[in-house]
Parts: sequence; C-alpha cells; structure tokens
Amino acid sequence: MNLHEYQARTLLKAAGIPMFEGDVASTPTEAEAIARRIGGTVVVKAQVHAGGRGKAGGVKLARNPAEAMDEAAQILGMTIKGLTVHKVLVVPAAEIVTESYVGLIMDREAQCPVFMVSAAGGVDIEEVAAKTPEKIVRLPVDPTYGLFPHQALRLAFVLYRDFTQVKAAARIMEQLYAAFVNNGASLAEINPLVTAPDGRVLALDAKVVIDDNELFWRPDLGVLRDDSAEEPSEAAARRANLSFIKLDGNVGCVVNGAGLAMATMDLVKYYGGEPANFLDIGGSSSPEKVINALKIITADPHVKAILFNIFGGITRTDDVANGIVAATRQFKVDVPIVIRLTGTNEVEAIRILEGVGMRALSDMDQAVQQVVQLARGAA
Amino acid sequence: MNLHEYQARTLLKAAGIPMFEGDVASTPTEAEAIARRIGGTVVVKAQVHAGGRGKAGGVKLARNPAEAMDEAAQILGMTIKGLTVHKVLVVPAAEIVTESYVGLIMDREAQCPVFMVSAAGGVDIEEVAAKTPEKIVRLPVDPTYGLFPHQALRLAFVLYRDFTQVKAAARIMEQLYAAFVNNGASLAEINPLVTAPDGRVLALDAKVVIDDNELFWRPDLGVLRDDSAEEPSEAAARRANLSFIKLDGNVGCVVNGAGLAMATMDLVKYYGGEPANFLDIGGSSSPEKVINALKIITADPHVKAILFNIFGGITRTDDVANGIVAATRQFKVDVPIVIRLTGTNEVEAIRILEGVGMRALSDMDQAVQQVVQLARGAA
Amino acid sequence: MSIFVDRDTRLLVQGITGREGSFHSRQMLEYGTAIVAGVTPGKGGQTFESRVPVFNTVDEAVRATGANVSVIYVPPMAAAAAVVEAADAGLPLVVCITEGIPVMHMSRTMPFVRGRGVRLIGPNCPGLIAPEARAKVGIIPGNICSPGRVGMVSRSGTLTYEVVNHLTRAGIGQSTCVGIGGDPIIGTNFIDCLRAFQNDPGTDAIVMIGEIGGTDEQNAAVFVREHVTKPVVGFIAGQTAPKGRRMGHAGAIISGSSGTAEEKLAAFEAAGIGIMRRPADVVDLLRSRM
Amino acid sequence: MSIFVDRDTRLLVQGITGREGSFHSRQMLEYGTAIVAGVTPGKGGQTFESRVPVFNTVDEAVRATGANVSVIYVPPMAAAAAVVEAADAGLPLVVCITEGIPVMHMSRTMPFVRGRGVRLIGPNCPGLIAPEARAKVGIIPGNICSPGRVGMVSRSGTLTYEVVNHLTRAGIGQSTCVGIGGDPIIGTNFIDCLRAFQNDPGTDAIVMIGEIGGTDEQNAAVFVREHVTKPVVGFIAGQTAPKGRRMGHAGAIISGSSGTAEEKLAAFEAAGIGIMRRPADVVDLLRSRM
Repeated sequence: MNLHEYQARTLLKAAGIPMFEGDVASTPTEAEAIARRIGGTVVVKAQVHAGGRGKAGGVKLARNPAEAMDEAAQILGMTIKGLTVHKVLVVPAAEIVTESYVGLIMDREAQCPVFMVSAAGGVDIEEVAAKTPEKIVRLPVDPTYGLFPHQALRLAFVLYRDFTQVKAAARIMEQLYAAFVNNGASLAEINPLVTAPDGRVLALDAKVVIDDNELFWRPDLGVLRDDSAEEPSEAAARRANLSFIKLDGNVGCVVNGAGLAMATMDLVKYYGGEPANFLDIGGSSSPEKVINALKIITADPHVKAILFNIFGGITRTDDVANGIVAATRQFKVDVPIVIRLTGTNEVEAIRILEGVGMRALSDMDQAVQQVVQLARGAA
Repeated sequence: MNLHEYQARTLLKAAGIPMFEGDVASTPTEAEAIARRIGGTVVVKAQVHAGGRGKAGGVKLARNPAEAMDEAAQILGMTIKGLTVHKVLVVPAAEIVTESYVGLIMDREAQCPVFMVSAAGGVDIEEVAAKTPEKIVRLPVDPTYGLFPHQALRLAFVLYRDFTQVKAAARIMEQLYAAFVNNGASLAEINPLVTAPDGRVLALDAKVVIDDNELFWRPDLGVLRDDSAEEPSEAAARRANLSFIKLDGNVGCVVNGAGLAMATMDLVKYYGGEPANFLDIGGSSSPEKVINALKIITADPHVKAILFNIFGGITRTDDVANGIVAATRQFKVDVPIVIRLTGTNEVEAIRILEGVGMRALSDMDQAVQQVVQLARGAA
Repeated sequence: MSIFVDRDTRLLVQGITGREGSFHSRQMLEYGTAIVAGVTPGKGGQTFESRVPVFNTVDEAVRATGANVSVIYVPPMAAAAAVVEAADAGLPLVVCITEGIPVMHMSRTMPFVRGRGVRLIGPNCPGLIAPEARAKVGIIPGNICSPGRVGMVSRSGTLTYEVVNHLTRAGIGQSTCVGIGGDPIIGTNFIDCLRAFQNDPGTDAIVMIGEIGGTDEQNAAVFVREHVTKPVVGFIAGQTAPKGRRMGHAGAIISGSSGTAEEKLAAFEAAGIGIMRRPADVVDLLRSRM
Repeated sequence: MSIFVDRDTRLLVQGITGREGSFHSRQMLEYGTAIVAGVTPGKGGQTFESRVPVFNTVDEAVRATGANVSVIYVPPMAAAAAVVEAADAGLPLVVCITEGIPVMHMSRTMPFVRGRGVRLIGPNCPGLIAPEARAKVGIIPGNICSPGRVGMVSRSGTLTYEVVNHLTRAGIGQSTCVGIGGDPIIGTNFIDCLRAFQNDPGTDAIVMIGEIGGTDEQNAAVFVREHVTKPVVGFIAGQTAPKGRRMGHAGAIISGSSGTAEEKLAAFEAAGIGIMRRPADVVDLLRSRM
C-alpha cells in the first residue's frame, strides 16, 4: 500500500525524524493558513499516487499565503494520470545547502532490509543510480539484530563530514529503520535529506510503502489507505478481495492464480488481442467473488469480450460455474463470455453451465484464440 | 540488586502477569485497610532481603482486618537476620489447587536467559532441585530472537493439561520473559504459580534481581533500591562506589580487585585470622575512596587491625598512600594498620607513608601474617 | 527418483485440524503420502481420519513418530512461528503453504532457519509432489501429475498445473514438481532446485516457470550456464504486465530489482535455456531437447 | 611463542582518545606493542602520540592499516556495540577491557560474535600479554612479566599480577598471560585458553587462577583430565567468602550454578591439577611438576 507524502511525513515524524515543517490541506483556505504559519515562499504539492506530478502542473511555488491559496485552488480537483487531486501538501520552499538520498527497502535477494544512501540525492537519484551506481552505498541490515549503531554511523559518514551532522544523520538512520520495522514497510525513503543554512539535517520529502500482508493485523495502518487516490475499479476490487489491475485493452480476464493470470494476458497478446485487466480471483473462490469480478470488468466500457481461465486445484470449478450463472441472472452481461475450465469438479461445472446454455472449453490456447476473435469482431 | 517481593510483584504486574491481589503497607493501619479490601483471611509478610522469614516470625496469618493490623504491628520494626522490617506485604491466604515453579535466570554457562519450570513448585522447590532434578525442565532462550511462541507453549504444557490453563501459562511465560529483558533482570521468578479453584492461573510470590550494571542507565530501576533493607555499612559502601560485604571477623581488609580481595581474605584465614569484610576499592582509586573505605571499616567495633593489600596496576599506589595519610589526619584510627603496596608508583608511595612515620611491606604473606598477629594481640 | 521428498518421507502436518489443513491432508492421504503426525496445540491426543495421531507440539510429534518433513497450513500471522517451531524441532525440510505472511516475519525467520541447516520451501507456495514415490506435500493436484523424468520448478501455482497438465497429457512424466512460491522472501529458490535436479539421477530435463519481478530467474540462468548439463526450458509470466505499477518509485528502481520479462528472457537466451512462448510450448520444446 | 597474540599482532584501539584508552595506549606503546590504528568517531584524521592514525570507524581503520586485533576501552553502555563493530569489520580477535557492561548486552552480542567466527576476550578483563613478542593488549603491567614458558589464565585482575609477580621474581617467565574476565558472560573461557596452551609449543606448564561462582573451573578441570598433557596448577579465590550472599535464591540454587570453592577444588584434585593454597605456592608447585 502506497502512502501519500503527507502520511509518510506523519509516520516519520512520529518516529522522531526532524522534518521540514509543512502540512496537508484539502481546501485552498487551509492551504493559505498553512502558508501563513510557515511564512515566506512555500511549495504546494498535489497528493496523488503518480509520478511526474511536477510536469503535470501538480507542484507550484507560492511567494505568499494568497498565492498559496490560488495555487491550491488550481491543483485541488485537477486530474493527474487519471487520478483526481483531493489533497495538497504545503511545505516551505527551503533554502537547501545539500541534498542526500536515504532509502530503506525490503530486498528480495538479500532477504532483509537494505539501506541505500547517496550524497547525490534529490530529483536526479534515479539517474545517479543508472549512470553512477557507485555513488550509492548499500548496507544490508540483519533484522534479528536491527541496525547496529556503527552501521548507522557508517551510513551517516557517507553523507556528511561535520561530526554534528554525522551524528544527526546517524540518528535519523536509526529512526528510519525503526519506522520501517514498526510500520511493516516494504519501502521507506527520505529524498532529499537536506542540510539547512544553519547546519540542521532535516527530511524534506518522504515516501513509505506498507507491506499489504501487514494490514490484516494492523488496522491502524489500513485506515491510511486513500481509496480516492486510486483507480476506482481497483479500489472496488480490493474491497472485494480480488487482485485487480486495470489495463487499456478490450479482453476482460478472470483467472485463478497470479501466474496463470499473467500467462493468460500474455497469451491474449500472443494471439493478437489486448488484455483489459489483470484479475486473480485467488485460491478458494466463492461464487460471490466471481460475481464481483464480472461486475468490475463489465463496468469498463472498453471490454468487448470476457475470458474465464480457471485451472481447478484448490479452486473448485463448480463454484466458478455457479458464480457465472448467478451473475448473469443478477445483471445483464452485454459482451460474449468464453469459459475455460479444467480440474477439480470440472464435470459438475460443465453440467451447471450447460444447464443455462453455456459451454466450457478445456484448452487454454483455444479459449484465448476464441475470445480474441470475439473481441476483434465486436470492436 | 535484589528487589522486595512487593516491588517484584509491581514489575510483573506491569508486564501484564495476573497476580493474586495484595499490597504493601508501612503501618499497621495501612495493613488493616488492605486486609479489609481483600476480605477473608490474609497473610502478612515481612519485606526484608533475608531467607527464613517464616521461621523468624515474619510471616503470619490473619483471619480479619483487625488481626492483620495486630500482626503488622508485631512484624513492623522486627529484626530479621540483622535487618529491620520497614514494610509488610498483605496478600490473600489463597485457596490453591496446584503450585508450580517458573524461574528465568541469566545463565553463565548457556550465556543466555534460561527458563526453569516445574509442576512441583512452592516452598519445596529447592529440595525438588536437589533430589529430583528431572522434575525441572530447562529451556535456554536465544536473546537475539526472544522467547518463541512454541517455546512458551512447550513450557506451559509442562505445567498444565487443560488447554485454557496452558494458554494462560504460555502468556505468563512471554510476559515474564519481557519483564526480565525490559528490566535488565538477572533473575525473575514466580514461585508458586498457582491455579485457583475457579481454574485461573495466577502468580502468588515473585522474586526479581536486577543486574547492577543496568542501573547506570536505568535510574527508574535504581530508585527501587531500599537502603533500609540492607546492612547499613554495605549501603554506605555502595554509595561510595566501593564493593563491600560485611563479615564476622576482626581483620579489616582494603584491597584493589575482587579476586585479590578474596585471596587476601583466604590468606587471613590461612594464617589463622578472621576477615571482617570483603572490600574492593576498584581499579582507578582516588584518595577519597581510601578515606571512605577506612571510615566504613573503622565503624565496625569488631575490627582489631586493618590490612591494606594493593597491587598497583591501573591503581596508583601513591594515590592509596595519600588516601591513608589524609584519612588518619581526618579522624583517629584506633587500630593498627598494616600496609602492603607494590607496583605502579610504589617508590613515591613508600616516601609518602614514611613522611608520616608509616611503613609499607612489599610481600603479601608477610603483611597478612603481621595483621593476623596484631588482631590476635588486640583481641 | 525425486528431489527433497521420496518413499522415506514421513510427513507431519502443522494445522492438520484447520479448514485448509484438514482438506489438503485428506488429499495427501488419498494420493498415498505417508502422513505420520499432525499438530494442533490443544488437540493433542485426537486422531485425524482415524489414522493420523495429533500432537500439541511439533517437538512431541517428531519424537513420537520420527516425522522428517513438515508442511504448514496455519493462518498468516502464526505461520512464521510455525516454521520456526518446525526448524527448532530438527525437521530438515519444512514446506510452508500459507499465503499472506508479512515479509518482515520471513526476513526474521530465514536467519534462524538457515542457522539450523533447515530447507524451507515457500511460503505462499503450492508445495511439491514426487509422483513415482506417491509423495505429495502441499496442494498440487495429484491427478494431473504422472511419474517420469522431467523436473519442474515454478514460482507460480495454477500456471504450474497448466504446464504439468500439458506434460502429462503428452505422456511426459515428472520426477518432482516444486512450487517455490511467489513471495519476496522464500526459503528455496530456483538455483537450489536446479542444483538438486542436476544431481538427481532420476531427472533428465528441467522446466523452469518464472515471473516478472526480482532477479532470481536471472541468477538461475547464470547457474544453468555454469553448472547444469541437463536440458532446461523456461517460461516467464507477465510479459504484458504494466511496468512499475507496484514498485514504481526510486527505491525499487535504484535497488535494481525491477526484474522485467525482457531482462529475464535475455538471461535465459544467454544461458541456452529453451524459451517457451506459450505454456503449451513445453511439450515440443522438451522433445526437441531431450 | 605465545597464544592469541604474537609478533604479527597489529593492534587497533577502540576509544583511543578517551581517558582510559589514551592512558593504556601509551603504556602499550611503551611496552613495544604495535598499535597501528585508533578509533574514535568524530576524531578521524587526528594522530595519537604523533604516530598512531585515528579513524572514525573500525571498518575504515582496518582497511587502511591491516589491523588484526582490537582492544576496547569505551564506556560500559557503548562497549557491546564496540565489540559488534569490531567483529563486523572482520577482526578475528577482540579484547574488551570495559567493566560494567549489562549482562543482557553480552548475551545478545555473543551469538553475533560467534556467528562471525571471532574470538572475544573479556569483557571486564585485564587483557593479555605475551612478553617474548612484546605484545601487550590490555592493562596487565608489563614490568611484572618476563619471557618464558609458563602459560597463565585467570578470571581475576590484580590477583593475576600477584601470581605473575611471584613467577617473575623466581625467574620463571611466561609465554602468555590471559585475563579472561570475571563477568557472567565472557567470550573466551578457561577451556579455550587451556586448549591453546596445550597446542602452543612455547608453553610447558599452565597456571589457572579461578574464583568462586559458576562452573567454568569445574568444566576446565574435566578438560584438563581428558586433553591436557602439560602440568597444570590452580588457585581458587574466595574460599572464605560467605555463601549465597549474592545469589541466595532458588533460581541460582536450582540452576546448579552456585560454584563453591570446595566444588572447584575437588574438581581440580580429581583432574590432577596441583592446588595452590596461597598465591605464593605457585613457584614451588610449578617447580615440582615441570
């Protein structure tokens, strides 16, 4: 789960990390009040889960509270990459002496949290990573011991020479690690970590991603989720416990298992079609899940044909068949449906479908070819 | 540092461990109020750091609040093994179905905390340990991981069959481990852990010993120290940063280093004397420490002669010599002093002592023989 | 022959009385797997399906039955602790089926597991199956598998079934099928399985089913090039997946763990691994190489 | 010859600019020890006594100077972290002089140290000295030692000096004197030193100085009986110490770690270790056995 910048700031602040002041506003008036409190020039930043906010006009400088109100009025309600802006973050347009990068990521290969720090921080960190990776120092942390003081110090010495700043940065490393662990994060990032003209070391921008698996037992983190900042169909799918990602094609896909779902999309493409979505109904699928899946997919006007690809293992194919039948009774599906079913209880499933005049294929390639043709014919 | 039973109860209660109710009283009236709150028969227990409280009359049954007040009046102010009772603990005279032992100790050999649990708990646990050690189950805990849930469960299954009680006991194991770690304990003990007639699992008596090395950075624990419950000379020594234990002999000993201090006591005994104390002035000894050491030793009327045994390494023997000279100027020492000095700055030290008419030996055996003779002559 | 499990496998099921555990234990018994013990704290003394004794703790179960493999079907929040319990009881192989375990739990668990010299398969995996030995540990449907000499290793669940199904229908049997799981931190990776298949005299060829994300397939390809003499064919799911939807931030990018399908397929190509464009390609591709 | 340190010892001092660290570093330099680096965070770039470069971190110091032993003089609350830093930097031998480290810190530190294959001596110990190699690592006064062939291992500080002093005055030199420290949890115990002395061709006989408490001396005695062919003489301090003053509770008693002088002396006796009744006995006892 991606957190907004303002939420990430709140988490890191709670962990004791010194932050540039600033606050989040939902209305232009709130933005003006924050700008007045901060004083001087501020930056007004759209809070959406999308990159390239600056280029899209979602980040603006304001020299006084009145300008901040104007800019906030412009940005609030704006659409960036299909997402509506509901909140802006107002922060001081800081006078910055140095900009560093500090990131902490749960690393697949190291199987543990890994720090990445670089004195060459700021907006260009991705270019630094690509062109001069030696400027980024990596340090794996054994989670059974946590971040050792000497490790925090070593990372801090990568960024600063002045020992007061080194100690301040080392403390921030420890606080960032604690925030990462205590919030079940898979990423926690400060970019840039800056030094102010008076020498203080402060976090300017923050990014935190929470491991979705933590949310089951951490309702306190779950409430941070901002449905409005997401694609509405994806938010709806998540509430229905479906793993769903919207794409731009016209072949709707309902599959059990993430790997098979991706392979199905790939095969749609292979046969000349364009998948409209990734959708994994998961292992133990109830008819209810199938109904929800069909609702979400049929809500997309681009979808011209729908493919079910179910390989029954834990998933009972008769459950899926029942779901399809129930859905078509609940609401009218205007596009053709191709069904491929095999595995657990497939005889019963086929009987159920045939009972309402539907038929099922058993071969995946055949089913994909058919649905691609149907979608093309309809388009 | 030994904690009183009532202090140990407070620590364990704070960790969430269910305790038999009860509270500590400093006056008979307070004891009466607690007994009234508890209702029924209560036990009034002296709070002193000494074993055999029961036999000394420091533990009494009281059938009602009035009796509790009477018993408290008897016990408060009583002297048990030289220690005055300033507080009593008032607890219900519980109806107990089973009594178990749960102990957690920092084990030298395992180099980690080790649980010891036994279904044969209660007052006889030491006999169980001596005669049927197989009735005590030991489990080392790796402090890098902490107590695993399955370990807590395994310990709990040693004590109970009923799964509700097992789960309750497993939780207590985890809480006891947390209390142990968070308070820097070297021992945390529940004896007995009891089951009440209604099936509840509760801690009755508790004992906690805090690692003295933790106290430097844990002032919150340091305040639990009860000087009044200790031998006054030992409390005074500790305040002067001296490691001191009072004994029953007549040869006072001032030594640098615990090992050499013990060896000095042993040699006093070897030559037919009786040491009056163990005293280690530590490594970097200032003259101030020597003065305090002499004050504490001369306060003991049994001391008939005093031996200084200083092997200068880090300890500068001239510091010690200066301390001796300063002390004898500050107050009159009525008993003879034998001084053995060797090592760092010994030439200077001997010059200082000779300047006031004292002399120093360089051989430990010779010095011990001399002081034993002097003590015997004076006795 | 097979890898990791065989005719001597004596299986213990953690969570045997739970909904998932009991369902799949029945399936495993039906397939012919030797389940010798179950564990559910508080249910010690019961008997599962009139033949499998249930114990309160893994330690107790192992001492009583000589179990040598454990499979875990306990809820996500208790699953990492179950892995630790199995490793602590001295079981050399632990298979964790549970999905949804917080990654931090696994990050803390792996050093313990490795320290005990235990092989963990999973979590969030379908387990493994050795058709010849009738040893099914996990949830891979037994009826789609057949005994034979192709080793199969996969990050996926149902996609594995799809590929195995093609093999079985074409008369190509499997020595062992291993689902290593799709979580960021897993106990056994492609290389571990490739090494075992290379050393297994019962395996003549290997099928690898990968996915986008991470660098495990790229590392495996390098291993194949250097250490595997048996023919290997591979598939990568997610070639059309939108890039950077889940981890589209500096951290993932600068940590170099994006792991696109192109990168992985290029690594396969460089290692001489036969590339399956479709799951169905597995049959012809294997036949052309065996 | 000697154990643990020798002419190739390149010493690093953690806390070299502190009060204790600077005092003892001067003493070690004076004795002839090759101190190649010091570490004090924030003082990197300075030079100690015009000859020893100071670094901010141990890692940096080791890479710059090839130090192979570290000695630690930092305050108690930071000392365990200093041990970890040294072990993490790959130093194979770490000597921790600091007194007053919470036992829980050491309990957490030891698994890490062992995991890295590092030998820790101490904490709360006087360190060690090899007179022939002029290698003094710690605080044992150099002037009371002399080169020779007796190995010495002790839990104590000044009591060790007392015994060494007797040896030197009697013309009996030492191969190495090791103070292992008196804390409940220490990195190197009697057995580790006995094994090293037994294997050291430069050592002909061994002196062991123990104390009451724990079972380390008893275990060492069993080791001597089974594995040590060189003559061993021993002393136990605390024969007249009052029993159970510090640990007089059920926990210590039932854990069986009371460790009285009688138990230890009986174990010495059973192992054929020559028992010193007084520190001065060391000379005659050794002479009678060498």
